[in-house]
Parts: sequence; structure tokens; C-alpha cells
Amino acid sequence: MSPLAVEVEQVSKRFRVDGHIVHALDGVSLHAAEGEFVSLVGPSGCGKSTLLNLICGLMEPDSGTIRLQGDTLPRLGRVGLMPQQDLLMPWRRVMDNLLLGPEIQRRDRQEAEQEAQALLPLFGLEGFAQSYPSQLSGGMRQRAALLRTMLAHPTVLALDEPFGALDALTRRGMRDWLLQVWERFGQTVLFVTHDVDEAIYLSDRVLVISSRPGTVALEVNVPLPRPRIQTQLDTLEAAHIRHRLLTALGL
Amino acid sequence: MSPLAVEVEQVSKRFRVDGHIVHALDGVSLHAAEGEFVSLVGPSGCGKSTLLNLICGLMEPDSGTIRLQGDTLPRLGRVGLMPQQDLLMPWRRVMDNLLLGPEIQRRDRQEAEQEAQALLPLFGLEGFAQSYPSQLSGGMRQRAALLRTMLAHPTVLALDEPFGALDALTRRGMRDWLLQVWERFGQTVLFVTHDVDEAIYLSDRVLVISSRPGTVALEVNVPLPRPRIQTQLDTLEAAHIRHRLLTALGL
Amino acid sequence: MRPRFYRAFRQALPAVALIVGLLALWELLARLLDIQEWLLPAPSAVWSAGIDSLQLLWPHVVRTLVETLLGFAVALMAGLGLGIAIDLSPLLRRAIYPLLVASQTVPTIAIAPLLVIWFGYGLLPKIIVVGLVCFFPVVVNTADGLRSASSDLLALLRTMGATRGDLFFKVRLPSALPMIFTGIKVAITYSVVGAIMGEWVGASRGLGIFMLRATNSFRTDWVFVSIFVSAVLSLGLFGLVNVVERLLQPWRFGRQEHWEELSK
Amino acid sequence: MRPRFYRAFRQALPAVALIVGLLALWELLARLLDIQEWLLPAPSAVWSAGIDSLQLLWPHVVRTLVETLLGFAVALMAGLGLGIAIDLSPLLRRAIYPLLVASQTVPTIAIAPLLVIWFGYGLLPKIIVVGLVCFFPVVVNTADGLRSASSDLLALLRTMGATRGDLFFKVRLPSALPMIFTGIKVAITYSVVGAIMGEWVGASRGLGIFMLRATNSFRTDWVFVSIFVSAVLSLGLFGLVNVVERLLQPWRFGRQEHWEELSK
Amino acid sequence: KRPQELEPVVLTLDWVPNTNHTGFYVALEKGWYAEQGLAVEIQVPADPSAALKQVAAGNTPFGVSFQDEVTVARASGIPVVSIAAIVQHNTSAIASLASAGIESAADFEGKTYASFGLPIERPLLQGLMQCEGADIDQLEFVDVGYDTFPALVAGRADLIWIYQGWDGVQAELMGVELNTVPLYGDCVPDYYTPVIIAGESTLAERSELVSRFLAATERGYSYAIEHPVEAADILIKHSPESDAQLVRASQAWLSDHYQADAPRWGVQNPTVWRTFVDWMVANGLLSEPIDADAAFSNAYLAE
Ligand SMILES: Nc1ncnc2c1ncn2[C@@H]1O[C@H](COP(=O)(O)OP(=O)(O)OP(=O)(O)O)[C@@H](O)[C@H]1O
Ligand SMILES: Nc1ncnc2c1ncn2[C@@H]1O[C@H](COP(=O)(O)OP(=O)(O)OP(=O)(O)O)[C@@H](O)[C@H]1O
Ligand SMILES: [Mg+2]
Ligand SMILES: [Mg+2]
Repeated sequence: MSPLAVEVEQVSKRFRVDGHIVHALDGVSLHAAEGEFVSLVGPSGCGKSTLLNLICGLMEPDSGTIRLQGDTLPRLGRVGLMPQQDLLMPWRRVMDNLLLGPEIQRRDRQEAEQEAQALLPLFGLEGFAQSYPSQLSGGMRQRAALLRTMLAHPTVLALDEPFGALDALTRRGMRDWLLQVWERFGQTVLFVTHDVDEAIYLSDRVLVISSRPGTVALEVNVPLPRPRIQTQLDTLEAAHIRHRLLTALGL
Repeated sequence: MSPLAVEVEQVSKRFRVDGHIVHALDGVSLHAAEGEFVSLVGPSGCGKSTLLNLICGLMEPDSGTIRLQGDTLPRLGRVGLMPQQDLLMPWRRVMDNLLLGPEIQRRDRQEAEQEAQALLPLFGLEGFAQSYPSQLSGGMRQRAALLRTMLAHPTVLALDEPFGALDALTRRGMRDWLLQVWERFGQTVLFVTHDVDEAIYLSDRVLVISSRPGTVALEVNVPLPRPRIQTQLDTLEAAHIRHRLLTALGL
Repeated sequence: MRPRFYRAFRQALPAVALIVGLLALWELLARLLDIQEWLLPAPSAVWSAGIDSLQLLWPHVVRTLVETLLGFAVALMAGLGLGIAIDLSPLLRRAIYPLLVASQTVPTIAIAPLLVIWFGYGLLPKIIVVGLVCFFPVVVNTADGLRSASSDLLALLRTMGATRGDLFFKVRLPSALPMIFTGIKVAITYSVVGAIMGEWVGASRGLGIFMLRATNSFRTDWVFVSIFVSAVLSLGLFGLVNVVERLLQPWRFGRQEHWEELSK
Repeated sequence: MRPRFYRAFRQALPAVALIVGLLALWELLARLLDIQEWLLPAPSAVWSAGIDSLQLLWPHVVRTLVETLLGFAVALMAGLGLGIAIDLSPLLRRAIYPLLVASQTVPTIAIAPLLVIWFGYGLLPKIIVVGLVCFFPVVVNTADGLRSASSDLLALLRTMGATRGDLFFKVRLPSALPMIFTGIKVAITYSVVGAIMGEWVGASRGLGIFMLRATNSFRTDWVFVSIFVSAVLSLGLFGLVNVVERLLQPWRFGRQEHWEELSK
Repeated sequence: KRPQELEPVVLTLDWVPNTNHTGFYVALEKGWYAEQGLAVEIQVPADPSAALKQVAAGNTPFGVSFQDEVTVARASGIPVVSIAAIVQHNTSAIASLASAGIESAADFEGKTYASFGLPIERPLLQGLMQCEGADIDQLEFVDVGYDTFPALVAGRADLIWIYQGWDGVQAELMGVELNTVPLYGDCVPDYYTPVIIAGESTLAERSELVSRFLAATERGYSYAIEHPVEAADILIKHSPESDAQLVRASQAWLSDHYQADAPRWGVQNPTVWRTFVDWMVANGLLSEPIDADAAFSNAYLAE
């Protein structure tokens, strides 16, 4: 058996905020198998972004261990993160922002640019390749940030509310595109969202994080067959899962 | 009859993006009566934020007119805007960020601070009054930005996806709080959202903006009785409205 | 108190080590190469000359320090004022910027006679020279810093009905603070030399005078003593500015969180 | 071409107007108050002296310009290099920063004999003096600018497996550019005076020498001619830096959109 | 000789070119250095004490300095020797505006003196004043650096040190009437200012070079003595930034003073050196006497 792509074991994380201690995560354990799509839902401020940051290697846990592909080697550069704040570089045009990953990986620029160019229409960024980020709408910025993450071709993806600023239609398009890509390339995906339906539609497994200090409150498998279609969300099975998730979330 | 709080008449707006012209809004007309709650939904990049910016007086339309309370006087300072990007000041602690409005209005700081203090728990910001924005989670930042807007006590509110980064539970709480405040103080609200249910739940009227160049594609009244409760969304009437809106949005 | 002191000590260690190392090297070279003392005295010679001339030096140092501080205060006010004025008015920027640049190209000694004629030998001409030498970095950094404020944030405040003053004090100034302090750090570094140059215009007391007299009597050791003293003064003032910078910008220099620490 | 020229003209108008106004005032005062010419010549006198001495002046100007440019190039490289080094290594920051500050407190004339003995009367000592005078603002602005990069952005790049070099060239440097240019603007303003001071160490040609000789012959009009020339040189160089700044940062100085225009 | 065979020699002046230096430029212009096999290069520093340091450091073989400076330097162990007096007597004077009515050193009391900041100034003025029974403590000193003239004219100082052959002439040209109290007289000892100096090692190891240099230089000054007008033109040619009118007038004044009552140009009188050393010791300018005879030499001047 191949090792798990991501293993988080009993991880705790505290922050010091102006004197008092904020207990962000408390003994969180989770894992994602190679090629698995795992979603994280949970109240705002429960530590989801912190968890992704820890997994990416941007922080070290105060206690507990994190393994990628079975090892505890440095994690930076092994997980593709799409941060919650889009963090586009104001001094780079959209296209140059998109090509950040390929650039860092010293990949052929022309090839990467062709790939990006081909995806621009799907991301609703056609005609904006040469504009600066300040000239984009909120949703366009978010889509640019997602495209930037994807163009780095990571094998493990950590996406922090990638569709938060998108309308339902655009969102659906992006979802389906993400699933297509995922099915083709088999990345491992950690997906933070506030939309329970979205989590069900996309994931193999959904984790509910409890409010601060964050712990795993519930873990639900989503055994809906793939490829997924929108109407599967209207099945009884989906309704059941939705109910369990909403209950765990206190709704 | 008292004049309309907001009147937008045949407004067009174009941007110049690296040589070519982006036609953001094309002949948009809309209005909001005194104390009315109007939501705007539409695809990402269709010009919703641009419309709010125009109404606030941050930009002038290329053609068309905008009236507030029946006049065409300068609009700056007359509409409380919550921008899509939270724009918290990194050099101010959370509390000082919240008190920006009262400060600019030269109101008594102590009073305003008491008001803010009392609202912190509801906004999930208890214990974070003295931290810096960089120490907040994405959703906490958004809530702080909303609270900042509300503390300025504007009579016309322009809220640009105020709940975008919030989980369903927090979101519901915020919605209900917003409705309460609105019912008590009777502000005129322009509300941008991607969530059709949210628009129905909150609004007197919902406008669908078509994709770029933005025009008003559909206008739907929401005759559900107030005060609203969650279950009203399950009524046939709501379903009907939802259907019309989703169809207009292409879903 | 203990750990704090220890930390300060550790902070200063590399600089002290480097300086001591360089002095040792210099001493060694001076002895090995047998460099004439009047040309380049060994540190040990400078040190003993310093000890000997302490009493002699003291009034000069006080005088120069006074000139430095007063002149710097003037430079700071002029620099901030002009920087702000330039930022507020594009017209003023275009009108006055070239003059400010030009003002920096006038060597002090070229206008020394005028200074003496108009202002005599008192404190005033020295203050003017220090001011002229120091204000420019403050102006440029202030003007550029104020311009760097986020236009989105400014827009937000304007929707709240902010006055120009609000925009300035609540957004532009805080955004500009880091750059302003950079300018102040450059300026304060020049201030002591400015005072010394001011003294050369004409004075009877001050480090510059001491230096001049020492040069004329081939007391190179004393020249180096005064260079050393002026370096110490400059370092002290520079350090002071650094402390103020940290105090005024807690959001930049607060206790580092894990995140920030790592992301360095 | 036409409107562009017209725009440039309109841009320059306020400065030209102000300068012409000041010159007129000065001319008036000089005539009314009957100020002796050797003390403060009227602009008209300076002008005709300038015309007369053009031929004489020319080789001096060329020489000073060469020194200025070479010295500034050195200062730029040293400044950027040191600023970067300081930013990269906290140890280096603590070790070397005090020395840099101290280096600015040594008056040129105090080390002039050493410079001549070690480097002779050629170009080298002037380049060194210009370098010493100019590198400091570049160092401080570079170091502070590099530190101002967004830590979130740096973190993002690190998750992509960015090397230190990537972080530097893709985030730190672009973020620091505005401040670096501010430093360069201050430095280039000092460079011409630096060259003049360098010439005073010992030279046979250059604006500084011209100025010295003119002073000694009580030809104050010539002194002012050389001040005027050095001001023009400085302004030209300053303007050049501004142009480069704009070219290198299109995202800051691009054609203004409506939004940005208003939010000013 | 062809130019490339000439021996390169550097001469560092004390200050920008002026009529004190005319002889050098004449010798250069007339090719007399070249005749001696020398390619002389003249350097101009901004600091009057720079030349002595350069010579002492062996960086340049010849320089222009002053007797007082040489004496202090030798007392500090700096091995330089004065090898020729450019001007025979001290041409300095204490000047005041004629309108101030200061006729003699007795009137210095209660006045302000704009000083270069040299240690020698105070005892010299003291000597002048004592002669007239005045008290030096009644005279205020202000260090002004080298640009004292404007201070006087603007009334910021009452007394300044001038070189009659330069500042004095200039004042005359400008129509500023000055009262002067010359330093050369009975109240204070005379001394040579300026002088040509060389390092002891140069004298020991390259004495023949020194003689050749001085031979050409002496020719230059002799020419300047005899042909002030032509000599002035040569200086102007080499220092076109100097005011021509001033140079000509100064040259006319100074040409008579180069040699004055001396048997030949450049010769230094041992008594002048000895008296001056004693005077310096007596006034605390030297802590110990130095060997005055070693501080100068006439040996390199042609017989
Ligand atoms: N300052 C600007 N300069 C150039 N183009 C702009 C600017 N602001 C907005 N636009 C363009 O106007 C269009 C509408 O932008 P707007 O921000 O209003 O969209 P939106 O409806 O708010 O979208 P979203 O839901 O993604 O936030 C976009 O195509 C955007 O690129
Ligand atoms: N750098 C930091 N310094 C101090 N506290 C922090 C820092 N980062 C996060 N926190 C705190 O940790 C807690 C969890 O934050 P986190 O950003 O992980 O929440 P989240 O689950 O992503 O919330 P949201 O859905 O609102 O984005 C919050 O209370 C936040 O204040
Ligand atoms: Mg988050
Ligand atoms: Mg928007």
C-alpha cells in the first residue's frame, strides 16, 4: 500500500495575541490518501487556514506530527496552497502572476504560458492577461489565484475557500472543472469551504472542524458515484449526509 | 412622498485596461426607496462592485445620473460602503479599526467604543479587540469590516458580499442581526451577494445583473412577510422567486 | 531587567566584535608597517590621546551636540513640512522639487561667507548648515512615502466623509511612517558632520574647530579622536531614532508571531 | 509629438516660473540694496560671467561629470550590495550597520591626505569620495525597503518551493523598488557635491577646482556660475533617475484609471 | 631631451595657484624644468597643510609650506626641510577697514579678530599688542577658516589677517580702504612664508634632483622679478580661473618682495630660523626647542 499523502497526528497550535493565548487547534488528526478529495468545513475562526498553513510547512505545530507521503521531511514546496487572501502581486500583470509557479519550478515559460492562455476563457479572464490585479473584480482575482495554484501542477492541493467570492454559476463551472482536472491528474486535495453542498458534491470525505480550539468533530464519507453530476445532490443519500454535516455544524 | 433614497438612471461605466476598453456597466437603472432592502446578484465581474462604487461617489459614471435623496449633490460621505476587500488598516488594532467611522464623524469615542464592545461577542471578535488585523482569520476580518461599516451609522448602506467568507452558521447569525438592525433603524440597504437564498431571505427586492456589460436583467419583488424566519425560504412563494432568479442567472 | 540587559548585550556583540577586530587589524598594520603617527595613528595612540584630551575636548563636544540637535530639529520640521506640502500639491511638487534638489548642490563653503555676513558666528549659521544638510532625505522619503498609501483605503475613508485631514492623519501618514523613518535615519547620520561643516564656516568652539586646529598642528591623533567622538555621537543619535521608530510602529516591530518569524 | 512636448512644457512650467521669479527678486534686491558684486553677484552678472567663462568652464564640467557618474555607479553598487547583505543576514545587520553609520561621520578633509597618499591625484580618490558620500541613503533605503515585503506573499512563494533567490527577486526586490528609488534619488542629488568635495582633496581640473580658484580670486560671480552648473547637473541626473523609476514601475506610474485618479 | 626621458616630479602647492607660485609656472612654461630633465606636475590641494603631509609621506618630492608649519612638523618628528624661501619677509599684516580708525596694535583692544584657527596667530598678535602696551585678552578671537575677507567687509569682524600681496591688492582693486599693521617689524620675529620643502630622505638620496629642481625654479622666480607683467601672464595662462586683473596687480606688488634684501632669491638666514624657534618655545607653540639649523638648507640653491 502506498503511504498516505497527508497525515496529521494530534496537532495543536496556539497563537499569542497581545498577551493572551489563542488556542487555534487542539489535537487535530486527519489524513488524506493518495488521490483523495477531502473537504474541511467549520465555523469561521476555527483554525482551517491554520491547519492548511501547518500542512504546507509554513508553520510548525506546537505538538503533534505532520507527514507527507509518509515522511516528516520539510514540507515547503510539496503542497500547492491557494491562500484565502488572493495575494496577487500588484506589480505583475495577470499573466505573470499566473506563471509564478512554473517560474519557480524553472519550467519552460512558453509552454506554461500556452497552458495558461488556453485556460483564461474558462476562468473568465480572457482579455485581462495583460492587466494588473488592481483592475480585476473580486471574483476575477480569486479565479486568477486558483489558476495560479493549479498551473504549478502540485500533487497535493490545499485550497482555502477557492470559490468564496464567486456567483453560483461561475462556481458550478469552476467546481466541474476542478473535478475534471482532479480526475485526470489524481492529485490529493484538501478543500476548505463554507458550502456544505459544495463539500458533498466534490469530496470523497468531509471533515467538520469544531469551533475554536479546532478539533475534528465529524468525519463523513461521501459514497456518491463519480463522475458527479449536480442532480446527485438531490438524492436521499446526499440529503442524509447533508443533514449529518449541518447537525454537526449546529444548523 | 419622500424622495427615493437611491436613484440610478441609465448609468454606463467603461474602464481602460491596457489599451482595450472594458465595458463594465451599460445603461443600468435602479432605485431604492427610503428604508428599502435591495439585493444585487449577478455573475462575477459583471460590475456590481463598480455600481456600488459609483453610488458611493468614488467614481463618476461616463453617462447617466445618480441621485441620493433626490439630489445630485456630491455623494461621498452619504453612503456607508463595506468594500469587497476588507481593507482593515494593518497599523490599527481591531478596536481602532472599528472606530474609524465614529472618529471621522467626530463622535464621542467612549460611547462608540462601548457600542463596539457590546457587539464584539456577536461578531465573534471577543478577545480580539486589541489584536492587529493580521492576527485574525479570513472570516473574522470580514466581520470586523462589517462591524466597522455599521458603527458609522450610515442611513444608506452599500454592502459588497459582506458574508462571503463566513460559514453557514455564522452567516445565519449575521443575517438575522443585520435584519434586526435594519428593522430598528430603517436604513436603505444595497446588498451584493452570490447567494440567491440569502438575497431572498433578506430583501424587499432582488435585482439580477447580467454579465458584462452589466445591465439589469431582472427585478423581482420578495413579498414574504417580515420579520423573516428561516423556514419562509421553504415556502412555495420563495421557491417560485428562487426559480425566477436562478433562471435569470442561467442556472 | 537581567534578561533584557543580556539581550541588548547579545544584540550589540557582532558590532563590537567587528569593530574590535578592525581596530586590532589597524593596530597591527600600524605597528608592522611602521606608519608614521602623524599620518595614521594607531588606535592605541588615538585612545591615549583621547584620554589626555578629554578635558580639552569636552566643551567642544557639548557645543557640537547642541548644534546637531537644534539643526536636526529644524531639518526634521522643514523636511516633514516640505514633504507634506509636496505631497498635497502637485503644483508645489513640480515647482519646488527642482529647487530642493538644487539646494543640495551648493557646497557649504561656497556660501560660508554669506552665512557669516548674514548670521554672524553664533549658533544660527551652524543650525542652518545642519538643516540644509539633513532636510533633504526627510523631504524625499516623506513625499514618496505619503504617495505610497493604498488608494483603496483612501477611497474607503472618503466614502465615510473623511476630510483631507482625516485622509492624511489616518491613512497617508501611518502608511508613510516606515519611509519617513528611513529618511530620518539617513538625516540623523549626516547631522553631526553637518554641524562640523557648519563650524568650519566660522566658530570658536566645537568638534569641527578642534579638528581644524588639530590638523593644523599635525596632531593627527587628535583629529582621529574627534572623528571617533563624532562617530559615537552619530551612532547614539541613530540608535535613538531606531528606538523611536520601533515604539511608534508596534504593528511592524511587535513581538514576532510564529508565522512572521517563519516567513522571513 | 506635439501634445507630448506640450505636456512636458506644462509640467516644467511651475518650476521655471518659480525659479525665474526668485532670480528676478534676487536681481532686484542686488540692485536696490547695492550689494557688492564680489559678495553676492546679481543673476545678470552671473549670467554674463557664465557666458564669458563657458570655454574655460567646459573641461572642468566634463571632468566633474565623469567623476560623478563613476562615483555614483560605485555608490549604487555598494549601496545595493550592502543593503541586500544587511537584509539577508541579521548578524551582518547588527555587525555592519554601526560601521556604515560611522563611515558617514568622517569629514572628507580629515582623510584627504590618506586618500592622496594611497590613491594619488587621479580619478580614484574622487570616485571614492563620491561613493562614500552617496552610498549611505541607498543602503538604508534598500535594507528598509527589502524588509517591507509582505510576509504573506513570501509565505505563499515558500509553499511553492521558492529558493531564497526566488523570494528575493520575485517579492523582496519588487516590493523594495519604490524605497530603493527614493534612496537613489537622495544619493544622486549628493553626487555632484561629492565630486566637488573629492576634487578638494587634490586635483587640477573639475568644478571644485574652478570654484576654489574663483573663490581665491574673489571672483564670486564665477563661484556662482559653478554652483549653477552643478545644480543643473544634479537636476539632470535627478530627472534621469525619475524617468528610470517610472519606466521600471509601470504598475505604480501607469496611466491613471478613473478610480485611482479620484481616490487621490 | 625628449619628453619621455624626463624624470617625473610632483610639486604640491599649499593652495590654489597665486602669485606666490609664479616662479614655478614660469619655469614650467619656459621649459626650464625640462632643460633640467624634469617633467614637473603641479598639484593643488584645498587644505594648506596637505602639501607638507604629502612631502613627509614621500608621496611628492616637493611642496610649498611655511616656516611655522615646518617648525611644528619637525617638532612632531616629521622629517621635512625648507630648501628655499619663496618670499624673503613676512608680507602678512593685520588689516582693518579704514573707516574703523584702527591705526596701530594699540587700537586692537575691544575688537574682534577673525582667525584662521592657527595656533600661531594669538602669540603674534600678542606680540604686536604688547609692543604698544595693549592687552591681548581684550581682543576677541573667532575662528572663521580661510575666507576672512567677507567677514571684515560685512562688519562681522574688525581685524583679519591678510597677505598684502594678494588680499591687500584685491582690496585696493575693489576700492576697499584698509588700515594695516604689518607683522614684519620689531615687535614680532620675521619668518619665511611661504617656503619650498622637501623630505629629508629626498635630500639625502636624490640631492642632485633637488638641485636641478631648484635651479629651474630660481630661474623662474628671477624672471618673475624682472618681468612682472610677462610672468603674470604666464600664471594667468596656467590658472585661467584666477582673476587676471588681480594677478597682474599682485604680481607687480610681489615681484619686488621675492628676493627683497637677500643676496639671492631663496636664501634663508639662519638667524631668522633660530630666533623664530626660540620665540615659539617662549610662547608655548613648541614644548621643546628644535635644531633650527636642520630645519632649513641653502645647500641646494646654486652658488
Ligand atoms: N479600476 C479598474 N480598472 C479597470 N477595470 C476595472 C476596474 N475596476 C473594475 N474593472 C473591471 O470592471 C468589471 C466589473 O468589475 P466589478 O468589480 O464591478 O465586478 P463585480 O460584479 O463586483 O465582480 P465580483 O463578483 O467578481 O466581485 C471587471 O471586468 C473589471 O475588470
Ligand atoms: N498569525 C496569527 N497570529 C495570531 N493569531 C492567529 C494568527 N493566525 C490565526 N490566528 C488565530 O487563530 C484562529 C484560527 O484562525 P484561522 O485563520 O485558522 O481560522 P479559519 O478557520 O481559517 O477561519 P475563517 O473561516 O474565518 O477563515 C483565529 O482565532 C485567529 O485569530
Ligand atoms: Mg481561513
Ligand atoms: Mg465585486
